[in-house]
Amino acid sequence: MAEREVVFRVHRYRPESDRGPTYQDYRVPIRDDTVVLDALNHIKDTLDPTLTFRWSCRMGICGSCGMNVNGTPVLTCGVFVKDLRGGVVTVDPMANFPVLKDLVVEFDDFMRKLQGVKPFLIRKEDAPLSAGEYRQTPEQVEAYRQQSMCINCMLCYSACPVYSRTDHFLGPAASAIAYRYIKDSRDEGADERLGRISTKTGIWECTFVGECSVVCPKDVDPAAAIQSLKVLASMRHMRRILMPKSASR
Amino acid sequence: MGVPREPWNPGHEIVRLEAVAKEAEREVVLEPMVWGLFSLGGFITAFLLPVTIFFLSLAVPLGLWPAERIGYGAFAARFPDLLVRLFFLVVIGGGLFHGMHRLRHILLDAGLTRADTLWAVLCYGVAVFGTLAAVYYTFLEPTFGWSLPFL
Amino acid sequence: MLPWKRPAGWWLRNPRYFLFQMREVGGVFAALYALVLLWQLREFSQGELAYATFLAFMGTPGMFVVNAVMFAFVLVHAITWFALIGKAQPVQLTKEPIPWQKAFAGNLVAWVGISVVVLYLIFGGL
Amino acid sequence: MDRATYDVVVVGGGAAGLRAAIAAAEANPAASIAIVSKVYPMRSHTVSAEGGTAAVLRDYDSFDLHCFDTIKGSDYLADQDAVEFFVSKCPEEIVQLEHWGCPWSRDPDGRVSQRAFGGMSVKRTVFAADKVGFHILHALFQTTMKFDNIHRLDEFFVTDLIREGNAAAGVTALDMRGGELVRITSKAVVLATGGCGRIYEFTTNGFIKTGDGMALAYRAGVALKDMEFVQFHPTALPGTGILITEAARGEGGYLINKDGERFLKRYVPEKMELGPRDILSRSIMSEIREGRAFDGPYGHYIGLDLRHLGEGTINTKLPMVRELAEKYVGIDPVNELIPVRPGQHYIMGGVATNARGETSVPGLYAVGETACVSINGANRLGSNSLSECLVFGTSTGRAVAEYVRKKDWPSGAAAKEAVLAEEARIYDGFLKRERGSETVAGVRKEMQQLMERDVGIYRTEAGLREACARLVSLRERFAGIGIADKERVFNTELTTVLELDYMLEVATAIAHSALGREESRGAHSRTDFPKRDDARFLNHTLAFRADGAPRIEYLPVTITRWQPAARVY
Repeated sequence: MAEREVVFRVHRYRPESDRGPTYQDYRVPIRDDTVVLDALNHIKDTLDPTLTFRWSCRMGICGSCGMNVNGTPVLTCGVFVKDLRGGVVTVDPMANFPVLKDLVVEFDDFMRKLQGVKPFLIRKEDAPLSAGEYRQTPEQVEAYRQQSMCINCMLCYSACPVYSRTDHFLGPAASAIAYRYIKDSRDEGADERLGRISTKTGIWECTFVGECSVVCPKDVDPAAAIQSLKVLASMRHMRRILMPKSASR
Repeated sequence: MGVPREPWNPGHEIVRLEAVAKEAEREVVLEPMVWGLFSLGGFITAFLLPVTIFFLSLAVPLGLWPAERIGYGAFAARFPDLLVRLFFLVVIGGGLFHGMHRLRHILLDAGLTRADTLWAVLCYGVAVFGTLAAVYYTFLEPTFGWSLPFL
Repeated sequence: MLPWKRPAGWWLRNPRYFLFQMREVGGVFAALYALVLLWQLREFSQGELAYATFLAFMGTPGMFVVNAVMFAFVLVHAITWFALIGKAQPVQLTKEPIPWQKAFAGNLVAWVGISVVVLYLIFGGL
Repeated sequence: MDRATYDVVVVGGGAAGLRAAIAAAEANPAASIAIVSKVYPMRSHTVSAEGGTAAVLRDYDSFDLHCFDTIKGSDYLADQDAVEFFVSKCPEEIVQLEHWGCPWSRDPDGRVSQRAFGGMSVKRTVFAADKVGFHILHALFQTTMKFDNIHRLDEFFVTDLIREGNAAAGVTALDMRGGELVRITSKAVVLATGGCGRIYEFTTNGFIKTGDGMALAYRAGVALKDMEFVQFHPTALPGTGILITEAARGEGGYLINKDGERFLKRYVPEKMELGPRDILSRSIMSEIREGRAFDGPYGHYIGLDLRHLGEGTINTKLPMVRELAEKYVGIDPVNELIPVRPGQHYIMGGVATNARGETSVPGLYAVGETACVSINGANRLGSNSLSECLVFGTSTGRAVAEYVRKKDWPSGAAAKEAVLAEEARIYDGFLKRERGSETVAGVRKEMQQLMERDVGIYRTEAGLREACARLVSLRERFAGIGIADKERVFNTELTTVLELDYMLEVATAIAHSALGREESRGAHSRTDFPKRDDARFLNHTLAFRADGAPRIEYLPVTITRWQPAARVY
């Protein structure tokens, strides 16, 4: 396979010595099957061991290696350098998060929000294990399968212009996961969760830009999930106004 | 954004469920309603407004229709029809609630987030006032003695 | 830890953000035209002369351009709306979810049909 | 030098660690439990497991059959009492995960589906399409959020165990984000850091699998058991080492050489593509050696053929296989062969424990791939490892919850000393080193190539002696590694050096264990001793850390009802 050199313009930020971010250029040999993460590892292993980024599975499932490449949030393990336009490849940390160092961001904010939507089955009564599994048909699995694919890679938050201005917005992934549990036929926590997401820190800020669904590497379609949640939350709200007695069921 | 790091506190990432539950108690009242109206308005404007603009404002100058089709006489002939009046009410109300909700979010998107309450009052105020005015002109305006058929 | 600042022209950075902003603006034009309609009703209620003056004003070339622009934006709104409602289906009516392209096509057909009905019933036939 | 105190510290946030944490939190609600992981738990490598998890759920199946398959698969090196315990507990773990929301694939009647897997006599493998590990990990991780007494310390890199008297009393760790070296005092420590696949050059394992927990226990004087048994998965993508799940064959895929022939008929005619992994990997190597493999930019490979399954089956049962093939090699398995070759996948050996996860150090537990109970013996059957994480995660969590109920708090004196010693070792020792003559990437690469060549699928005495000797010289060169990054916050250069330190430790145990076992059994294949030798080696290898070479001891295998027999498929 033929090799050629490509310039990588990489965001650097060293919290203990830098006042602000800078860019550093590296020339990296590229083959047809080199992905952006390979290039970063080449830099780390042979050119500059101080370059800092997260990665692990390099098969698009662990969600560690999300970065903004040429301005677009991607999993760097899944983007071939040959498919990128322009001579220089710019690598930034994901947008909308505090930067810890170089390409590493902090997203404890998401972890709090995830916990907030109660991402686990809620049952009025747990059946004993001896009773066996809860029955669920393949169609019932299909109802929430798409939203159950979220790998928490945070690309959607990086792409979301609403999150970038309103950090109390629940955001795409956490909403999609809430929807995943609401649509699960085994779950009985829909009312609780809809109450949670129908707050100031919930979903109402979303203007359906839709970019979260465009960048999602697992086709979770959080944008659609949020719209569906809005419909469900509005219906629940109307029900509570019209039938205050039955609303607390 | 950019919350300064707390002093080292193991487990500080964990939000206690009670705290989350407390937060969840404060459900918003306005948002589901205005969003519902925005949504409904979106359907109304998408399906009904293009043909309305075309008929009332573009077809005549383009020479597709004679001017009298939108003249006073034609309008006065159609307007007593309940369906026509309802149509105008729905298009005006839907357009206002839809468009004003979007205007509010455009203002927020432009970075004017601090004045959100002001924008909300202004935008939804215009929508409510405009819709009430539409009710007045379609059903209550006395000049021609229009009234609700059952009044 | 650097706080992230969104660049002011964020919505010009990629074509999808731009289309989103156009869609949002399209909605605002719907509200503007609603106000025009309201004005029209008001002038109508003032009698034949006031209504004629209104129509004359709306017929000027300048207002024609304004109306044409409003029409264009409302069209953008309508078409993006038809595309979006297919993507966000909270209620699944059929066994298999409908792909959004099909829903979009269905909406367009319905839109044309409804427009014809409106022309006939509201604006007095063709 | 901050500190924190918990009843239990679980090191590692994969399936085994999370399951142990939940079991401990349920069994002892008064106990505080910390999950200390060098990555966010949902990044743990459990996420990459694809095919499924085994359990006896149907009438056509039985505990005895699952036991027998597992024991035969292990080439009779598994402890049969442990296997019986394991098999009996699998079903309730499947149901438990189901109750926690895991989206298992279902039969039309709403029951959990099962598929065929290598070495299993019947359809026994529960699955969630082909993202089983992903769904298990996220279901467990999200379920931990229910528990007030489970705390998470995300991105804390554990550097050492703290001991008080003989017992475990916590860990020292690098808070990667804060850049501090901290002490975490506890009554008990559970090691659940997964395997050590990154010791090898061509592996399906993620970058984080560096044998940390094994090395920590090994340094604390606990034996590493059966480390010579390293599993090579038959089907990994050349170049990247991305795993193509065994479920691809379970659902009916073929392995094809360049003549278009299903060559397994010459090696495992009864089982064909559903033979055990060790035999399949060696069969592929034979095809390559005899010139019947395809030739590609990353060396020889053979073809995995799914074309006859049809697009429908591929999309519903193997969506991730299709996604990986399309995204990473540009091949659509609906129309084309997927190129595959064997790659390091799993290590049967690990920290010597019993079925309650207990090691020889009081208060120190190990579970999952880190541990060796042992149920996998010389070769693990596909889909037994996720079940292993769940079953022994539960038993270990309950055992540790019981232990901390009776155990007094450590005084903390040892912890203070330990953290000072670690600061000296890491900050003064490693971080202050100027650019040395060696780089961490250079030494790591040499170790990986060495292990691949001499301690890989086939082994000889000469190669193993060479490997043992060169690991000593690599250890010397390790001392010459310089560190360019002097910052304490998120210093991944520093942590990769610490990881390499762990890997060299574990690699040494693997090489010496392999040298001692002069027979071929399961995944351990000595060309100079091609036969299984029950007379000498129906024993577990125990490797103890010692000055110079590790001290090797042997421990008899526990046999209950299944007498060793020839292993023919």
